[in-house]
Amino acid sequence: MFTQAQSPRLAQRRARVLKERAIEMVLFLAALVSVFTTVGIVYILVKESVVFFQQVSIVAFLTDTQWTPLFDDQHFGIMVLLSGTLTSSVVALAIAIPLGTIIAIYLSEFAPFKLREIAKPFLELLAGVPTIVYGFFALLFVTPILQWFYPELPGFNLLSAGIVMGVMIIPYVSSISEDAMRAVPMNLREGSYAMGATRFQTAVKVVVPAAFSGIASAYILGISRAVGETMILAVAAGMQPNLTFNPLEPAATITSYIVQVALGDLPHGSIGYQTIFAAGLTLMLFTFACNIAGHVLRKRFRETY
Amino acid sequence: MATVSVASSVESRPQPSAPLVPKVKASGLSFYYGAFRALKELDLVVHENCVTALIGPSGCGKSTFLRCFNRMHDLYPGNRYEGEIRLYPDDINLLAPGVDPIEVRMRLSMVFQKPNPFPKSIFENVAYGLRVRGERSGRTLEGKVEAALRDAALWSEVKDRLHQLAFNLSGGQQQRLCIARALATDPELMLFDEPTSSLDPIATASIEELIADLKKKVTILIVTHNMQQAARVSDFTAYMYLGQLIEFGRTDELFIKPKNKQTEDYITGRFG
Amino acid sequence: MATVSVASSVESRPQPSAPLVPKVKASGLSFYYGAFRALKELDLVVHENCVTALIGPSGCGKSTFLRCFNRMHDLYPGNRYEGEIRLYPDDINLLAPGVDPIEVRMRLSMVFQKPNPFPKSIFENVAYGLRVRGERSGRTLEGKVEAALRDAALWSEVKDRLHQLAFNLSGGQQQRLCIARALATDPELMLFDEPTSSLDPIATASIEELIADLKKKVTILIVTHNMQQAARVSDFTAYMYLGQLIEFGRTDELFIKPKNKQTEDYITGRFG
Amino acid sequence: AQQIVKIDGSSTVYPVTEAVAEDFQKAKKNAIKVTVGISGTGGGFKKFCRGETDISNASRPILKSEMVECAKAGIEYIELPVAFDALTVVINPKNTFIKQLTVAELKKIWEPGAQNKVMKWKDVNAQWPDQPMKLFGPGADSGTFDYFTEAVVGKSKSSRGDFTASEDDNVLVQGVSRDVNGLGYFGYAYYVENKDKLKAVPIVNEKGQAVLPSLDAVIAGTYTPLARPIFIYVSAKSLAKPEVKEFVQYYMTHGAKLSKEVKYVPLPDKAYAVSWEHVMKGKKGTVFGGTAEVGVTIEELLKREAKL
Amino acid sequence: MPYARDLKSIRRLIAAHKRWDLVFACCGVLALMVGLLTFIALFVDMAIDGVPRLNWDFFTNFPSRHAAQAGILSAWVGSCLVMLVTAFVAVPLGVGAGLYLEEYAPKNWVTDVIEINVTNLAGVPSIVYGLLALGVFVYQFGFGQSILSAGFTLALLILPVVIVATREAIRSIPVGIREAAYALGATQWQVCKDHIIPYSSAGILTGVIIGMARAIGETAPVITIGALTFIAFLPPSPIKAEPPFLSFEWLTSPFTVMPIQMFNWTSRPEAAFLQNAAAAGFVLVLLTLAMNGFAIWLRYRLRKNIKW
Ligand SMILES: Nc1ncnc2c1ncn2[C@@H]1O[C@H](COP(=O)(O)OP(=O)(O)OP(=O)(O)O)[C@@H](O)[C@H]1O
Ligand SMILES: Nc1ncnc2c1ncn2[C@@H]1O[C@H](COP(=O)(O)OP(=O)(O)OP(=O)(O)O)[C@@H](O)[C@H]1O
Ligand SMILES: [Mg+2]
Ligand SMILES: [Mg+2]
Repeated sequence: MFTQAQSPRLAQRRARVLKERAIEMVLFLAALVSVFTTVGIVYILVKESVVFFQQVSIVAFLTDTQWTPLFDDQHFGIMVLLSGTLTSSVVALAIAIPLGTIIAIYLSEFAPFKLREIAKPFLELLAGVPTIVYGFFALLFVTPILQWFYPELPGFNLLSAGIVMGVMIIPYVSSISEDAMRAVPMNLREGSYAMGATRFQTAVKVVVPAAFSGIASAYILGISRAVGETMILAVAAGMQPNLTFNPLEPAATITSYIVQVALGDLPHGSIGYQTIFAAGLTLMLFTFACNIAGHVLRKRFRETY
Repeated sequence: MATVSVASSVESRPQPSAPLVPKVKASGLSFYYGAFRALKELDLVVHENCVTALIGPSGCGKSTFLRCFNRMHDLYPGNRYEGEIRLYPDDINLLAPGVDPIEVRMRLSMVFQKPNPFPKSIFENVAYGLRVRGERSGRTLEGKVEAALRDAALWSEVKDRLHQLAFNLSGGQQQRLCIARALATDPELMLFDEPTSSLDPIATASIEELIADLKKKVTILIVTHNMQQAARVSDFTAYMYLGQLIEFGRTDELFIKPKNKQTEDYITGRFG
Repeated sequence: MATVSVASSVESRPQPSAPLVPKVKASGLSFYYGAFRALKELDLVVHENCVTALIGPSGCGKSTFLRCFNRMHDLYPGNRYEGEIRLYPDDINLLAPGVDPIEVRMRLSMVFQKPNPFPKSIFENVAYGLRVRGERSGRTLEGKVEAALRDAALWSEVKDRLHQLAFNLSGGQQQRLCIARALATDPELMLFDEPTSSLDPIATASIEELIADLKKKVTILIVTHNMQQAARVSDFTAYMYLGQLIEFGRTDELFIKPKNKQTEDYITGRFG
Repeated sequence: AQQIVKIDGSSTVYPVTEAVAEDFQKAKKNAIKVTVGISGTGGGFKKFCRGETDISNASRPILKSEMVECAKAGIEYIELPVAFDALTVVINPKNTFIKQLTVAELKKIWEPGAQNKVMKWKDVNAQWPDQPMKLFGPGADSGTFDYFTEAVVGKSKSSRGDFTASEDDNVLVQGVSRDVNGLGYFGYAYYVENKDKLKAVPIVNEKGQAVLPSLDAVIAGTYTPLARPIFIYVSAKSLAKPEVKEFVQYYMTHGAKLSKEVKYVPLPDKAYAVSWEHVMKGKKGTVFGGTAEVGVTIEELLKREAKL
Repeated sequence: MPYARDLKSIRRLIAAHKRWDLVFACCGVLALMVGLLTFIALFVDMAIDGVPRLNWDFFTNFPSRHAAQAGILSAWVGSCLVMLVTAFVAVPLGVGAGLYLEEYAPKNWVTDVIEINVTNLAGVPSIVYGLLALGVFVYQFGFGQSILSAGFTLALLILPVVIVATREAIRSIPVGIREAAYALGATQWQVCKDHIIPYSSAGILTGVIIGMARAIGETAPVITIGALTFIAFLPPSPIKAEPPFLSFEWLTSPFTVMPIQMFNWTSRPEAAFLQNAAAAGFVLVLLTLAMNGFAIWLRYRLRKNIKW
């Protein structure tokens, strides 16, 4: 009697397996979209950059100290833009990482439950404000305040852009770090408290080390955000290609250069147009390196509670 | 006949001999998780240098009770104590609002159900409590860590890898490490919450032995769901049910002649 | 004397009377979590309309063994079976690569340690297995759901709130709901993995009663860490230790006269 | 189905075209839709020469390379001057030592060789103070930048690179108004709107007169060489579409009024009439020959247009 | 008995330690204040400038050269339509990808690559997405500078956010539920469809909303693909009176979005436009606030309702 039942059952099963396979395939394709996106980005950037690097040697690109691709006297020293990007990022991170970490520790270990529930989403709003709004905020609000303390400060400078950027990045750092700290099992904390430790001791000596890998990824994301931020810098940092590591000066960054040119929409094929892809590629490689470093770090310090 | 299960281990044990001095005494202790009353007017005396076991079916409030002693419940909002727990010889009420929970925890230490070593080296794990108490001298630390590890019967196994991560130890070793960590600070009372429930029989046996040894130095209150274990290691046993202390007495008496019908039902496995 | 703990419940039970017909038979069953061999060459026969209990200390592989029957391990990567489990009367090897695990699960159902109702209504919870089997007709569904709930002794308690969320039930009710859910699909074999370990004594008693009733309809394999429970509910008991089947036999025989020293040690509470 | 006039190009011409577009749509009761984008003169021509837009805003005449590109795609165009813009050199109101600037001085400040050399005011003129200059200017992608470099340095796109550049002239206004040592240049309209925050510098023309930018000065032809015409280029193909033609007609009839309204210097009425005639007659091409020229006055422009 | 019994020194020690607790708690509150005060300063600053401009007309008027008449109708409609496309693309893709990675993906290098890739994409600067979109959507696929291009671009931009949120939400479903469903004989897809997706939907929705709140304020990539600035009409309506009632013409329509409109206004010479910009910014921030607020509420409800 079992054999009788078998053949319709078998057919049913084949149909089911087929359907399952098809669905899996569709979902797999959805997951692949992210890979296609990366491939697309790399393809676009590399395609145009290749043409660019046929005309500009990589050595010159990396060592020249001037960046004037749109001028009569053309120079293509990416270091100039990179210095602006790095300086503004360092300023931003100098704000975001300490403040973000302190906030994360405070919210996860110190704050009363209610405050945490309110403060965290409120902070996340900071990440939701359009960056162009921040740009004008930096230019029209923060810079004058800074000038009040330090009158020599030029109207456009990396400092105020960096500070505002830092504030914008705080929630990325604090939110993810806080999640990581909250994921530290309560029994670790209880272990520490049971030894007579205070909150601060528990937080710093037990919770932070245990959540290290999560905190590291928060930092990495913060770095990528800082490096990739565009509009704040375009508005408030003064797009001046200036090889400087002094945050008190105006400077152009890779991203602000890209929007500037993108706004101008130089003719396709001109070397000026291709510079944005070379610059974009540099940026992409930089963030990519950061993320890989973060991935390795996370693998190495993977929590094993 | 394999049926004489619990009594066999009780009968063969030596009786506590020294005169009994109370170490802690809970009286009229109730505890509330928010509106839920998890403990109902408990009274219990724990005698110095004795092992007192708390048994009872799951959810009866054993852990809740144990955690009152070192004010673990203070860590979470909405919890409320009623009644008192007095610590002797000082005769202070551990639950009094004026008493700092940190101070309480510095005197009473706790070992948890699941081993919870810190993500640090073995050495640092044991030294943690000392550092928290302000000990800086490397010499002293080393000495105390070694002594604690020896007391926890772990020294020989880890002496060559004190600076490796504690996570690399086996479950039983981790649990002994946690005991060493608690021991290092010379606690007056040690609280164990089902310390062997996540361990294999061999590790369990080693921990039980350890507890038997430790009671010479320190008073012990232990929660267990394993009646055989309670019978093996404890001098006194308290049986709890639904947040109430149903029966308390010498372990041998309680297991062989429980006064209470509920206790008897539980011990004979009629439920739980 | 409260010491005759296990045997008392065994002796009073009626013996399985009907002739024994094998329902499933594991032979040479080994199981690997990646490189870790959790089960070592097990052989076991489960007889039709009997309750077979698996006992053993924590970590001995009871759950692992149970989960082999309905191929639960297929859900996770890196797991590997060796040997076979034959299902009768068809005499197919459940573990054969050509056998679809979904088909296996449609014939064998499982109840877990912690009640795990879906966050759906009570009705939908019980109906889910039927819906998965393609049942559309509301009439049929209602009938079957009611029957299953009755069999699980839950009908009277929930019949007025079939469309409320299952989460609102108490733990014991939830567990009976999970049993009803499993019953609704008319399984040939039911697997229980410590179904009462998270329940209070009263809920436990009701589940045990239920199991005793159910065996008229369905074959049952149950994992428990509670020897008394095994003694109360099962016809056959298998004692496992470290991934091996140490002893298997009629429950009365195994508890009163274990053949194996290890089994005896475990049953008498010398460890575990 | 939809009647859309697509316009893109210079941000300098944008305000004029936008004003025309707005009024035109209202006049047509929204039956015809007009879109105006900003992607710079160069960018505008790129799209124009691909046939993506009907009209291109340009703050400079079309260049050779762009003519080639358009020719390749078979796009023919009609060049229509729509107004004049006076590039205005501005300084901070607190700056007291600059009374006027000659082209030579501007060149000294802005030429590429000045980079890292002419960093302080006294490097330009020994009598000026020993203070660092802070320079502001439009992005190197803009027609304003091209024109200014051509007019001052003598070569298009030839400029020092170490100045604060922005596509957004308000950002430049902010920069100069906040910095005592600031100097910048941009379109006249931005100066007019920010007179209270900025000071315009009179520019010495060939005749040696120091002239402040103003409507009159531009019309009189004395504000040289920083006055420049701005244009729209209409695709000949698109002119076949009635909506485009209507739009251009509207532009030519109302251009004067509207460009004045948005603070540009309107051409004389005659000029718009001539332009409309060109459209009607389909006179294609440019009167500039694909090179950038500076100092073309209204009068000259009219003469050239007439000859086309 | 050095540590435990010397009560006095213990108390002193605890007091010293607790001082650190206090210091740190103050630092924490201060740090929080920095964040919150910045936000409040920003918000108030914008409100002061912008709120007087907020009236009904501001939402129902098209942009205009007269600051007082200018409104954000085309901008907010554009933003809404772009968001619609973004949601339609990002949700299925993101949920599909998250589902695949959590429920289906075998442990192999392909999965690893996808996973690293998703984290990496989360860190890619938005401007780079703009470049991708310009090359791929605008020119390669020929979508042009349309709502479709913008929607796709922003969808890719928020895809990592949606994927991560989906995975988080799925991960919070206990294995017990999954196993229960499998044990009843459900296939993988049935488990996903009947359990995983419904139970994680609130979490997914939260992620989607947060992603959208980010996308709606994005300027750089939309500028790169060339959103228009002056557009005084609405895209064709998606709903028609006659069958088939739905029209997709709007997908290819030119568009502008809120941040672009704001960007445009900030670069106008007239100060009155800066107020418009502030008003538009205020609306934008309110919008993101509302979206985030909704997400928070959702998360809160989710936590309250389903307690595993
Ligand atoms: N954080 C909490 N909030 C509310 N109720 C709680 C909490 N923790 C425990 N309970 C409840 O308090 C009662 C006692 O719990 P407790 O954990 O003390 O039991 P237990 O005897 O230790 O059980 P087990 O043997 O399972 O560990 C139980 O009913 C439990 O549901
Ligand atoms: N997913 C897994 N991967 C690797 N090892 C596992 C896994 N699950 C269980 N094990 C190991 O397999 C062995 C048997 O585990 P199992 O859960 O079957 O024990 P058990 O008898 O059910 O114990 P308990 O009474 O605690 O439920 C244990 O050593 C356990 O550590
Ligand atoms: Mg407990
Ligand atoms: Mg198990």
